[in-house]
Amino acid sequence: MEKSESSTTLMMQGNQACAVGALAAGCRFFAGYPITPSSEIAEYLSVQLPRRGGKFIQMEDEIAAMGATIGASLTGLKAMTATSGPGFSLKQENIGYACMTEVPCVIVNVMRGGPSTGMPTLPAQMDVQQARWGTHGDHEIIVLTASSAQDTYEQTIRAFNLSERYMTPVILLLDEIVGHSTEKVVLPRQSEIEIVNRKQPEMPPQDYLPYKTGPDLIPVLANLGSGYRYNVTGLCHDETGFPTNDTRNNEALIRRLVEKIKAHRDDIVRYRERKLDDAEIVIFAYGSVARSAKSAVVKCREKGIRAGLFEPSVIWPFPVKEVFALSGKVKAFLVPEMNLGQLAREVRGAVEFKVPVHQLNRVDGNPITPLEIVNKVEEVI
Amino acid sequence: MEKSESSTTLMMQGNQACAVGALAAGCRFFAGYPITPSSEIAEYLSVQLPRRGGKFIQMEDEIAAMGATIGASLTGLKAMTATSGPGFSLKQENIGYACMTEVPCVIVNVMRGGPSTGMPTLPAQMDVQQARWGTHGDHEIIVLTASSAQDTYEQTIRAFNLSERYMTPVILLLDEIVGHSTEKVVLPRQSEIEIVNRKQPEMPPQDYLPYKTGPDLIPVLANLGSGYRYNVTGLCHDETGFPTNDTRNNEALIRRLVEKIKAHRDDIVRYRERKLDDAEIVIFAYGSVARSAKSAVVKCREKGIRAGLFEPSVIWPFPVKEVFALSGKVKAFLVPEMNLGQLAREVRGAVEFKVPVHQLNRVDGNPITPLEIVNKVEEVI
Amino acid sequence: MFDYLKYIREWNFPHIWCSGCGDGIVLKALIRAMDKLKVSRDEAVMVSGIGCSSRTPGYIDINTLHTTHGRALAFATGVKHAKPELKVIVVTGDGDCTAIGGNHFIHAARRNIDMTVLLYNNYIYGMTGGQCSPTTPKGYKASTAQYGNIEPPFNTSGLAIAAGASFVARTDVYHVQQCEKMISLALQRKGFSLVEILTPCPTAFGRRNRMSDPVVMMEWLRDNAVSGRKWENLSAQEREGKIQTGVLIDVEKPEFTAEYGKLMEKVGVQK
Amino acid sequence: MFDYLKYIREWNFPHIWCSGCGDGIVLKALIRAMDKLKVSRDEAVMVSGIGCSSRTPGYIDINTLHTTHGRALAFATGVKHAKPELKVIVVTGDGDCTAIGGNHFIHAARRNIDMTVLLYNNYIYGMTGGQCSPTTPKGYKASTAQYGNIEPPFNTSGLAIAAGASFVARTDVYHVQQCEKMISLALQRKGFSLVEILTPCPTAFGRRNRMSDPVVMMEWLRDNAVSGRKWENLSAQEREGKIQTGVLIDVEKPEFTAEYGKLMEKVGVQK
Amino acid sequence: MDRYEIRLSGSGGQGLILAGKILAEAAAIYDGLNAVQTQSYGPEARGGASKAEVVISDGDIDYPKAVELDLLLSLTQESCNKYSGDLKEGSILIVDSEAVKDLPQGDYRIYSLPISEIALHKVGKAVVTNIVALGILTTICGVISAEAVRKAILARVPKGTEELNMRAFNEGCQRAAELLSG
Amino acid sequence: MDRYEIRLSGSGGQGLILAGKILAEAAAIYDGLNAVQTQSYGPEARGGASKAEVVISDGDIDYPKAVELDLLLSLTQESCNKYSGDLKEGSILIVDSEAVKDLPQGDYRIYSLPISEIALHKVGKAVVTNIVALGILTTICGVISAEAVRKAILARVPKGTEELNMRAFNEGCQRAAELLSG
Amino acid sequence: MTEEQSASKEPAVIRVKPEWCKGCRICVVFCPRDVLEMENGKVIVVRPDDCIKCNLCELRCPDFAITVE
Amino acid sequence: MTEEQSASKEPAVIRVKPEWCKGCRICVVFCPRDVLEMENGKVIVVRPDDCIKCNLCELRCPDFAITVE
Ligand SMILES: Cc1ncc(C[n+]2csc(CCOP(=O)(O)OP(=O)(O)O)c2C)c(N)n1
Ligand SMILES: Cc1ncc(C[n+]2csc(CCOP(=O)(O)OP(=O)(O)O)c2C)c(N)n1
Ligand code: SF4
Ligand code: SF4
Ligand code: SF4
Ligand code: SF4
Ligand code: SF4
Ligand code: SF4
Ligand SMILES: [Mg+2]
Ligand SMILES: [Mg+2]
Repeated sequence: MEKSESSTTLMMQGNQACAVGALAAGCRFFAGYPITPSSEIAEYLSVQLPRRGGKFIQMEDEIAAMGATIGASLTGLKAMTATSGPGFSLKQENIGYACMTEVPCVIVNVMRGGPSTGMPTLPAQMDVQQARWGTHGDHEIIVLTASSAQDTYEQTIRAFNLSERYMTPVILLLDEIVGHSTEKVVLPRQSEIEIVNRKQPEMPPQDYLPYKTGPDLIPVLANLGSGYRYNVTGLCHDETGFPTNDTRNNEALIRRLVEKIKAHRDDIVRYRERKLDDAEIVIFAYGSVARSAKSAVVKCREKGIRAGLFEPSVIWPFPVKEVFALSGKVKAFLVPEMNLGQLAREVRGAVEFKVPVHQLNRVDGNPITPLEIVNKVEEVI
Repeated sequence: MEKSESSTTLMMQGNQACAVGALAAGCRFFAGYPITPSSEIAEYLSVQLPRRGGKFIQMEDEIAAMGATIGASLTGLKAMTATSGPGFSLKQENIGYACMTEVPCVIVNVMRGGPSTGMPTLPAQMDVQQARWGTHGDHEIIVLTASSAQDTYEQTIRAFNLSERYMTPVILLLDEIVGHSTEKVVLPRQSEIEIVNRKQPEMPPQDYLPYKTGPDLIPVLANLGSGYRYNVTGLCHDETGFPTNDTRNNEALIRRLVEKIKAHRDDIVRYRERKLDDAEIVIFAYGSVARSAKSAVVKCREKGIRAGLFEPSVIWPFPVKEVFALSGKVKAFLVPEMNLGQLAREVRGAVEFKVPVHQLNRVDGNPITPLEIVNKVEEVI
Repeated sequence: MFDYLKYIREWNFPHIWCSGCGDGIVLKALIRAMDKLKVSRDEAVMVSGIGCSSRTPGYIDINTLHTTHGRALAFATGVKHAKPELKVIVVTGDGDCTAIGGNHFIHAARRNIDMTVLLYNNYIYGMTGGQCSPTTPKGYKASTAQYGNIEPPFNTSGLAIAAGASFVARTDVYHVQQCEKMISLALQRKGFSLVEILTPCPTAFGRRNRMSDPVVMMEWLRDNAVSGRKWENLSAQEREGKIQTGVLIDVEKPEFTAEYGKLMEKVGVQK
Repeated sequence: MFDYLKYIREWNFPHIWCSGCGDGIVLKALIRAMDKLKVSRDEAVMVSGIGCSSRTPGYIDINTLHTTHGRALAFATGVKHAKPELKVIVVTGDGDCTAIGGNHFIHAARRNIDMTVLLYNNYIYGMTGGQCSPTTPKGYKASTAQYGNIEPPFNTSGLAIAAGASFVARTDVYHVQQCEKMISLALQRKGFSLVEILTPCPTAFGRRNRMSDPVVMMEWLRDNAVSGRKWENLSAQEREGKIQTGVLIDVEKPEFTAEYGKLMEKVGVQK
Repeated sequence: MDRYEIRLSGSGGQGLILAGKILAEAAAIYDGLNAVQTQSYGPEARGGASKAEVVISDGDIDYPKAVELDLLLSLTQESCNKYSGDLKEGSILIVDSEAVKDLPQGDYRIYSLPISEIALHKVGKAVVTNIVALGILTTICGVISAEAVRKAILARVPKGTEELNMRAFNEGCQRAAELLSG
Repeated sequence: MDRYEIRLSGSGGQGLILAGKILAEAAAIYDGLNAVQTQSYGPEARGGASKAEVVISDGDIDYPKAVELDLLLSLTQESCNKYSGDLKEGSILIVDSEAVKDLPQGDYRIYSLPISEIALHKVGKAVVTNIVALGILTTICGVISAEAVRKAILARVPKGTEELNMRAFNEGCQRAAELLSG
Repeated sequence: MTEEQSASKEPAVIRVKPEWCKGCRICVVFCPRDVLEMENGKVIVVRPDDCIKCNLCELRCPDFAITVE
Repeated sequence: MTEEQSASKEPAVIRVKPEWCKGCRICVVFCPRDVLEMENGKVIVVRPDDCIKCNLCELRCPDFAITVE
């Protein structure tokens, strides 16, 4: 539907908006394994992809789904997978492989309550640190989030764009509320959507070095079958793509993988703010909690409390600089989260303990209401 | 050999010391899947366990190894598994299950370079944050580390003890250098070793509630087959062990899982110090790097620099209080790590940014030498 | 009348299964079989994964272990190896056992470790709302195969035999006495014994395949599950679309925990 | 003389395999088969997991993908599904394919997705120094089975057949012409085609089992791998300890990417 | 209208999720308001949900779940008991008179109609109970236009059932109108 | 003795890891010193290592790897080229004269003996090359007692090969002694 | 195995637990003697005397909701 | 398939790449005409005239180290 050349307004579930956004971004491959509350993404794409010449496959498990996603991406298709906590845990080894081999792809995790099987149908934001640290070995990763169906649509497109630009897996963290709420989404014309496609080599094949990068630190990987024959490996490798035991090279490789994201953090980091200009207290909130926080800001203002909202749409790299900048201006932060303070610890670090960072945490599978936030603001201010 | 009733001195590899420590602690079950640089642990136990009436099994993969370890532990055997980065990633889902169901077991990760297959035979400390955050869902976990074969022997015993006491999986992080260095280990008499065995219910079966805890927040799980029939599930459950959708209960459960460890952090946290009394700079180091740091302290002192060493043997819960206590007394911290600063960020948080925390990082698979540490100390002091 | 009450966890009833779901029928057959064989409830351990069928442990009053999706056999292997005197019963779904759990399935069969596996084959992922499973027949619909499934299904029992299982039977919940008998035989065998039980999921499978009425699904089983002698007398053409039930293999092979026991004897257990 | 040089990545030679390791023999057979079939190097993709055998991609000058342990078939499925015009060749070890990768193995076979799988069966985990694998014969020694392995091995080819593979052959590196022929046949089949290749690992398997001399392992293959007609003429007793080689199954079945192609046609691809 | 919260409750299989989606779509797409529809799931998302919520507003809808209900529809006694406590002052409770015999007490108006009865005997099919309910609800609450709901129904129901569903909706509207005017 | 660093180098299969372990055990268990033995592995631990290190000290050994070698044993030209640069001033280099023809230059004493030759022809088995080397090394470096090394050898080698190994060790000791005195 | 098994002489006592009955109709449809019927979504016993105590309703009820004595 | 295949009239040119030869002896032992031998851990061609160009040494060398023309 996003193919028609005028913007359209439709009602859709967050999960569907994710799938529609993926198609708009150019996603033509999806490999998944069903899990609540993400399955609708797969279900929708299983219907739509074959109609668009794209490929859908339900794999035997999440590990396989991640592997197939990476394999497909190497042929040049934009590829995605979607899951929830338990499956996200299983994908970690291969997510690390995608980081190491610099294969773009998008991994959606619609978060539910954990640990373990936990609360399969109830929302949570408990996988936020896992998204950063879940795979073994030092690495850096881009993680986005969204708070509404519209936002999900947009962030999904952005996830693909960042992935293609920086040649790296990008994780999109939704929560069950966002994934399962049906609301209006305005789909722009396809021609109005900014689309990034990975670069392809321009030199003759014999001069091509897949992992040689310019100052942007980003490699150019040729699509499999395009005449550039090279090697991809999860072992430490040099510019040629072949494994090496040269330790100096290995240090350079791992540092480049990290730097490639850190160096571009200004291009990557995004957030939305509301009434931060004169705020005495900043509510730092993301995902569905940001919705409650928006209401809470309005209600606080009605009560004469100068509250503001900082809503990151990129969680990792963490917006350290932007949050720090606020620390001189405000009296306190409040971080309401459907976990026990996973990003509160980052906010605290970002403001270098200069202002108090309060927490409001729920881990019972219930959403945090605007009222709860207002009450907490009143309590701490 | 640790069975003979006098202390013995033997040369052993760190990995062997781990296996020997496990046997001394009462480990009678091991399920594993080979991976460098941890395989010697499995190999040694495959020989020793059948001789001690214990059970060894090589499973089809790491996920299965983790599952079998938990299953075995539920029968009452002390159980262990060992792996390295890629396998550690794969075990994450089931580690979360052990957290949720409160099944004691020990998971050893002999760290090598990553991400992905990375540097299979070279040391690293890159899985330190993963050990904390690797599984989905909010949880808390105990993670130990060791810096020599002797230390490995002792920390392995402690890992089992903490696991049995707190009814929780315990992770032991070694690095390839510690795992593969052969050195002297003094084995005390078996009777001198402190051994903790999990409690068993004392009430009649009909009164037994597996997940009802006293003020210590620790449940008593009956061994399977002992006449107490109960249910174990990774879903949120109540005191009876059956799944429930009661959100208040679920909040209480998840908070208890976290509090059970936090509340006992003073009993859990351990560290060794060297010359901290008058230190102007604290080197915070663990694993094989702590060995270099020890030399570095001596060398710094020779140069007139008042350096001291803080060597945590428990990484998680992080020794926040102890590190914070130093922040008033010293000029700076230096955290040398074979990663890009994974615990430096914790030290920084612990001292609340009050003193500078410097880093010295290597990710090339080479150890950090004493000289490098000394040079860095001179540079930053 | 059989007294189920003493075997079930009455306080958890009515169970969560949908109206007409066959899972309860299997549970009852299992209970009767255990009762007749006088299996000690204290020594019986049920291990399941995740799925509708895998919720069975909540309802039977023995030692019960509801683990992670696909991993029941791995946990069960740990339980049995650690304490061979326990009677281990694994309850798993077609997705749990043959999709995500496929590897543990073939390896447990290969090892021939002593346990009875009840594989509830309802041709679908019931719990998550009706996605394709590796047993969904070609052409049938599922929420991830809305144009009809293009993948061929496993012959799950055949796979278990090829992997090394020593006892394999197939049955269904319409033929409920056969179902009980197959479970009973499996419980008596020493080794990896699999009972694949065809069972209706009207909600997630039936609904999309013109069988949302549980009765229709039962009729389908009545008409298509063919056992023993009858099956042998069918021509290849007649077999088309029909499913063979009954004992498919029953051989003696060395069992894993017994072999390990021999090893311990050989090396001599030191105190 | 065959000119291997134009197919190999000469700069990575000599390869890392031990003296007498059979992996190089298979690589050469593959190269000859590809050459004779005129497989385009630009369109050929080799996907491997982790293991000694899985290091093959470093040495052959086609598109190569060295993935994670056990997952080669999952990655390969993504590659093939995404771009069916590519010729996908999977190189995997007995551990990689049948231990950690067992699930992907049976599912790729079930789907009958078009790829040629070369399973280097050396009965051991070579790369990690000689631990048991699911194909280590009972009684043989490994670093995790120092008293002799107590588990029965898989009949890997049989398992692939039961899972649905349309072409399965077994061969060995002593019978090197047969090896090349089996690979060549597999490359020509449309569907999941497996070639299980018995190959010596003198270092990790031979050393512990009185066959550290590569020559002795080759002799063992010469004497025990029996193909075609010869096998059929053996009595059950004579077959004891011997291994059947040659084509084990070769049938036509719908192939996955072709079926998906039909689905796309049916639903009508919109621009 | 600042925020109007509706909860549709009953047992799985009564088509309440679809009703919720239609209501939300009517408000958001055809009436130009904003609307968010949410639902709650069974154990792992399997069965039908027993409750669907729609929040409607002419401004942004931040918090998507219902907290203080403006309108509750209950097709079973159980759901009525469970949720009537969430009704705010001056709100509306619509119940199926055949199923809900035991009416709760509170500061809200109660409309009791034989909803499934109407579907089965007046319209002729039990499956349209949800659409009958929609007609009643639309008429009573007055927040969404009947025209919008009609369009939304036509856009959502299976081809070939349009007429049946229109009859069901109209029947619901009419019965509610009678009740209101009666 | 503060810290004495030994590196044994050659190609896989020459038994240098075992030699390293024996050396370390001799020092630590039988001579009452401290010792740490480390080694480096092939691709994923498969083949034999090409280098083993032993650090010996009468105090604690913190850093376990060799940085500045006191003694290097090289059984191949390649390993000699690769590692001789790590030798510190006044240190010792022992090479197999048959394999290492191209001797490096530096501030260290070089002892060149036909080690594998001695093993094969004097002792009669190529497999004891490592033990011959141990005899030579023990005699030349003087840090560990020959008695301790003998005990450690006997504790580590397979039953039935004790005599052979003792002969190899003694032969190594003798040849080194001759060289030193010669 | 035949569906109709030996019936004893005693009249059948068929007990239904309506709280657990989910109304699937399996017992009703496959009763060889049409003993049972549905009412308001629950099973009821309408012709107890026809019951041959074959027990199939009990064996096949997924909900532990009907027993025959 | 027979191990000894048709030999052409031209004398065989057997080339060894000693840098790649790992001395496994496979070519030596399984040469049907004893053409090859080991020296210092590498293969050498000692009786080239006996070679029947069956190519088996080339086919079986794991190290791409010997060719026959
Ligand atoms: C790791 C993981 N992946 C996915 C899921 C979601 N999930 C739960 S049950 C299930 C499938 C259930 O199907 P089956 O095993 O056939 O059982 P049934 O419900 O049909 O009885 C899935 C995919 C999960 N819980 N964990
Ligand atoms: C997840 C994971 N687990 C374990 C390993 C360690 N590992 C590397 S190769 C290998 C087995 C190799 O055996 P096989 O597949 O038979 O290949 P071979 O070396 O014998 O050719 C193992 C266990 C790994 N790299 N990753
Ligand atoms: S969804 Fe299917 S399998 Fe699950 S309880 Fe309902 S009918 Fe049974
Ligand atoms: S260890 Fe075995 S499989 Fe690996 S290269 Fe050596 S001989 Fe080959
Ligand atoms: S026992 Fe049940 S099924 Fe059999 S006749 Fe009586 S009522 Fe019918
Ligand atoms: S079979 Fe059981 S649940 Fe179904 S209608 Fe009969 S009594 Fe009720
Ligand atoms: S080709 Fe090779 S194997 Fe054959 S005879 Fe000549 S040297 Fe021998
Ligand atoms: S087969 Fe090859 S590697 Fe082996 S000895 Fe002959 S030439 Fe050398
Ligand atoms: Mg199922
Ligand atoms: Mg192998």
